[in-house]
Amino acid sequence: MIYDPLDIALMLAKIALVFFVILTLAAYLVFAERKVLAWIQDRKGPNRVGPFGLLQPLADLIKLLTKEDFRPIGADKWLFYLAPAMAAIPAIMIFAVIPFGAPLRLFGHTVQLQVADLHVGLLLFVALSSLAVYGVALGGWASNSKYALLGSIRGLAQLLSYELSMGLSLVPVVMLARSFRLSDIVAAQAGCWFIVYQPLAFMIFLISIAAECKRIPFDLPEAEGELVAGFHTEYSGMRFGLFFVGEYLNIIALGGLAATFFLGGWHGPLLPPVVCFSVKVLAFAFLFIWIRGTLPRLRYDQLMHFGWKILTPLALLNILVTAWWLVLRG
Amino acid sequence: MEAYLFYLLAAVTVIGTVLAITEKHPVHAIVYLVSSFFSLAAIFFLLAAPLIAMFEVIIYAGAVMVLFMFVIMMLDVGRSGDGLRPGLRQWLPAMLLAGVILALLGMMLAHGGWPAPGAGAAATLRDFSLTLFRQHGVAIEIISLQLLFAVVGALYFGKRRGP
Amino acid sequence: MTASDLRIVLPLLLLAGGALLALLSGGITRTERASYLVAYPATLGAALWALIAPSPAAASTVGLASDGLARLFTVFFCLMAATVLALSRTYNSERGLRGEEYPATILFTTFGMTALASATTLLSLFLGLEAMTFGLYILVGSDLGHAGSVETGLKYLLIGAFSAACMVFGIALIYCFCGTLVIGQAVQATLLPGAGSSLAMAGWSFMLIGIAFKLSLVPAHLWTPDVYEGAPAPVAGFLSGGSKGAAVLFLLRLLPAAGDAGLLRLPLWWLALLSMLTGNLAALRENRVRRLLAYSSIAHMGYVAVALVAGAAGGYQAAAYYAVAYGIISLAAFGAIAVLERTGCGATVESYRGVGSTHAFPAAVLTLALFALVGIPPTAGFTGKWLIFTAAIRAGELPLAVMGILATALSLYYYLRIVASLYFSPVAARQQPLLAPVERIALGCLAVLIIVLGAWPSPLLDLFSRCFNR
Amino acid sequence: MIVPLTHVLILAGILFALGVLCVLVWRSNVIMLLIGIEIMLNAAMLVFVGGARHWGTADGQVFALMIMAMTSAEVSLALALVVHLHRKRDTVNVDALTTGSRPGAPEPSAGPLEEGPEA
Repeated sequence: MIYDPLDIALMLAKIALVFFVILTLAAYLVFAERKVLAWIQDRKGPNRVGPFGLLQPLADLIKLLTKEDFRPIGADKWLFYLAPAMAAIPAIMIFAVIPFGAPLRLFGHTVQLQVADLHVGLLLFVALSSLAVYGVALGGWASNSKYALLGSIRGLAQLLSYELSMGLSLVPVVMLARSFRLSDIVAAQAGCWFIVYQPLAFMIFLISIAAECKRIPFDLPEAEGELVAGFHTEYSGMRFGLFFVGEYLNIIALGGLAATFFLGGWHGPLLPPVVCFSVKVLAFAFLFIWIRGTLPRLRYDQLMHFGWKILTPLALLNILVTAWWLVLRG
Repeated sequence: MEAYLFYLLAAVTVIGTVLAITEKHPVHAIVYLVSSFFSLAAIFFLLAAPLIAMFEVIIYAGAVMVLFMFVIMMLDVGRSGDGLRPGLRQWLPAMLLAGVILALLGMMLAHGGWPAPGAGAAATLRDFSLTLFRQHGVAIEIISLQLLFAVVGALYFGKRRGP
Repeated sequence: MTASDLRIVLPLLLLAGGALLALLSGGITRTERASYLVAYPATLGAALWALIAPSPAAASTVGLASDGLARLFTVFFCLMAATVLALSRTYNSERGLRGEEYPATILFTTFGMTALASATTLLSLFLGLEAMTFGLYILVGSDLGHAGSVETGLKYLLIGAFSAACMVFGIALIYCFCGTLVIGQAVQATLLPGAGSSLAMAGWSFMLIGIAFKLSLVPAHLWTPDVYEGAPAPVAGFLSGGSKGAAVLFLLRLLPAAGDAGLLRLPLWWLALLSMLTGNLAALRENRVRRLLAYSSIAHMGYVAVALVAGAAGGYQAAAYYAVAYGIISLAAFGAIAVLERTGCGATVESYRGVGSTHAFPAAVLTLALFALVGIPPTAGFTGKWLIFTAAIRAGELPLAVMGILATALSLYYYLRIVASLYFSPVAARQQPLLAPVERIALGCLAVLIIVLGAWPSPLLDLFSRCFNR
Repeated sequence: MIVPLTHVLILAGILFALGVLCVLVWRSNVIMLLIGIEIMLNAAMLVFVGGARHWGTADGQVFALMIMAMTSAEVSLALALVVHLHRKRDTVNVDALTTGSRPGAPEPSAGPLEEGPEA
C-alpha cells in the first residue's frame, strides 16, 4: 500500500487538532461545571484567577502537577501507575471515529472531518467504552484500600450492567442506518434525525451514558458520602488529574456520540456543520452538569435493578418493535 | 507492512499469554490476558474479520475478563498468600504434555496435505450477515436460548435463600 | 423461513416455547406445578409431531433437516424428557429442590438434544451438543441442599468446557482444511481414506478427544463417577441415558457420511478396548451403587465404540439401537434408585439390603434394568450386545468382540451383587414411600419397553437400517 | 491473504498448547482453569477466522461468533457456581471441592467483602 504524504500530513493535522480541542474543552468543562453548579446553587463559583476566573483551569493544573505523588503501602506498583492512563486513553481514542463536520474540499482533496472512518466504527465505540472499565477496576484494586476496592467493585458491576443497555439502545440506530459506519449513520439522518423515530432508544442511551460516565445520579463508584472518593481515594497529583480529566473527556466524547447517533451529527439548520456539532456537544455537557446540580444519588440496589429490570428489557422491546416496524414498512 | 504487523501482534499475543499463565496473581494474569486478547483482536482485523475483532474486544476483553476480575475482587482470591500456586512438580509434566501436543501439531503442519488454494477475496460484513441469518438461523436460536439459560442458572445459584 | 422449514423446526419451537412458558408460569404462580403442567405437553407434543408429521422435503435454509434418524431420536429424547419429569417431581419435592428452573432446564436440555439430532451443519451439531451439556450443568448442580451437588455441577462444567474447547479446535481445523461446515461434504473431504491430510487428521483427533469426554470413554472418564454420585437421581438417569445417547448420535451424524470410521478406526478401537476393560474392572471394586453404575456406563460406552469401529457392517444400526436401549435401561435403573433413595437407601450396595421384599415394584424394575445391563435375554440389553458383537465379528474385529464378551461375563458379578443384596439379605424395617402414580406409570413403561425392545427389535432395527443404508 | 495460512495455524497451535498447559498446571484453581479454557477457545477462533479468510466464506466467522457467545454463557454460569460455593465453603480450590474441605487446604480469610455490595 502506498500512502500519499499529503494524506499523512492531513491525518496528523486532524489528530493534533482533535487533541488540542478536546483537551482544552475538557479543562474548561471543569471550570464550566463549577460555574454552573455555583449558579444553580446561587453562589459565584471560581472568580479570583484571571478575569471571571477564566484562568482557574491553569491554576488547577499547576496545583496538580506540583502536588506530592505518593503510593500507599502494599499497593500494586505497576497497576497503580497504569490505571489512570487506562481510564483516560479509551476516552481519547473514541474521538477517532466521531465525524465532527461535513467533508471539506481542501487542495483538491476531499477531507473527511473525522480521524478514521472505520466501517465498524459504532462497534469500536462500544469496545472502547467496555475497556474503560479497567481503569476503574484496577485503580481501586491496586490501591490496597478498602474504600477504593469497594468503589471499584461497584464500578465494575455498574459499568458492565449499563454497557448492556447502552449497546442494545444502539441496535435500532444500526437497523435504521443499515451501517456500523458513523459517517453513514450521520448521512442517514440528513432528512430526519433518529431521535424522532427512536425517542425511547435515545432516553435509554442518555441514561446509560450517564451511568458510563459515573455521573450523578449514578456516581456510586466514587460516592463521597459513603466511600470517601471511591476507586480513586488513594490517588493524588497528576494521576488523580488523569482520572478527573478522563471523566470530562468521556462526557465530551459521549455527548458527541449522542449527537452523532440521534441528533443528526453535524447536520443542522443555518449554522455551519462544525458549529452545529459543537453546539450539540456543549448542550449535552450542560445537561450533565444540570442533572448533577439537581438530582440526588441513587441507592446501589436501585441502580442495579433499574439497569437490569427496566432499561435492558425496554431496550430489547424497542429493538423488537423497530424490527417489526422496518419489516412492515418494507 | 501488514505481514510485519501480523508477526508483531502474534509475538505480543504469545508473550501476553505466557505471562498470563505463569503469573501467580489472578488479577495480573487477567491484565496480561486482556492485552493478549487485544492484539489477537487486531490480528482478526488484519485477517479481514473486523466484526469478530470488535466482538473479541467487547465480549472477551470487555465482559468475560471483567466478570473474572469482578469475581476475583469480590471473593478476594489471591490476597491470602500463594498457597494455590502450583510448584515445579505440576509444571514439568504439564509442559511435557503441552510440548507433545505442540510437537504433534507442528509435525502435522509440516507434513503438508494442504487445503486447496482458496478464494482471493475476503468475506465482507454483508456476506457475514447473510451467512449468519440465511444459513445458520437455528444456531442463533440455540445460542440465544443458551444465553437465556445462563441467566436462569446464574440467578438460580446466585439467589439468596433463607438461612 | 418457509412452511416446510416451520414443519421441521416445530418440535424445537415447542420445546423452546415450552421452556420459556415454564419459566414464566413458574415466576407468576410461584409454584412449580404450573411449570410441570406446561412441560409435559411440550415434550409429548414435540414427540408426537416428530412421530406423525409428514416428512417434508429436505430443503431447508435453517441448517436443519428431518430425516428418519433425526425424527426417531427426537421422539426418543422427548419421551425421555417426559419420563425424567415424571420421575423428578416427588423426588425433588422430598429433597427440597424447588423452583420452576428445573422443569424449564429439562426442556432446554431436550431442545439441545433435538437440535443436535436434526443438524445438518457442524455448527448446529456442535451448538446442540453444547446446549444440551449446558442444561445438564445446571441440572447436575441444582440440588442446593445436597452437599455434593453444586460442586459436581462445577466440576462437570469445567470438564465439559475443556472438552468443548478441544472439540471446537478440531472442528476449526477440519473447516480450515475443507472450507465448509456442511456435515456430508466436510466429512467426505476429510475422512475418506484417500482424502485425508495430516491437518484434517489433527482436526479429527481433537474432535475425538472432545467426544471421548462427553461419552466418558477411557482415558477421559474420570469425571463420571463423581457426577453420577452428586447429581439428583433422575438427572443422573437423564445424563446417563440422554446425554450419552446424544453424544453417540453426534458420531452417528458424522461417521456414516464417509461410509466407514476410516482413519478413526484405530483410535476408536483403543478407546473401546480400554473403556470396556477399565469400566468393568473399576466397577468390580466399587461398593457404592451410583458410582458402580457410572463405571458400568463407561463400559457400555465402550461397547458402543465397538459398534462404531464395526461401522458399515451393521455397526451403525447396532450403535443407534444400543444408544436407545441403554438410555431406556439406565433411566429405569436411576428411576428405581430415585424411588428407593427416598425410602432411606444410602449410597452403598449394603444399604439396599432387603428392599426386594419391602418395595417390590421399584426393586423389580431395578432388577430388570440390571439384568438388561448384564445382557440377559430377552431384554433390550441382550439384543443390543448381540447386534454389536455380531457386527464386530462381521467387520473382522474378532479380538474386540471376544474382549467385549469376556468383559460382559465379568460384569455379571457386580450387577448380580446388587440383585443379591436386594433379595437375599435380611430385611430391615423401612419407611414406606408413597409411589406417586406418574412414577409408577413411568417405571412401568420403561420396564415394558426394556422387554419389548429386546424381544421384538425388528421394527426399530428396520427403521435404523433404512436410515443408514441409503 | 497477508500471511500464509500455515503461520496463522502455527500461532493458533501455540496458543492452544498454552491453553492446555494452563489447564493442566492450574487444575486446582477454578479461575485459572477457566482462563486456560478461554485461551484454548481463542485459538480455535483464530483458526476459524484464518480459515474463513483463506476460503473467502463467512462460515468460519459465524462459528467464531457463536464460540464467543457460548463461552460467555459458560463463564457466567461457572462464576455463579464459584460464588455460590464460596459463600458455602470459602474456597476456589477444585481439590477441596469433592471430598469435603481438605484438611491441608489453605483457607482464604473472610475479608470485609464477604457480603458483596451487589447483594
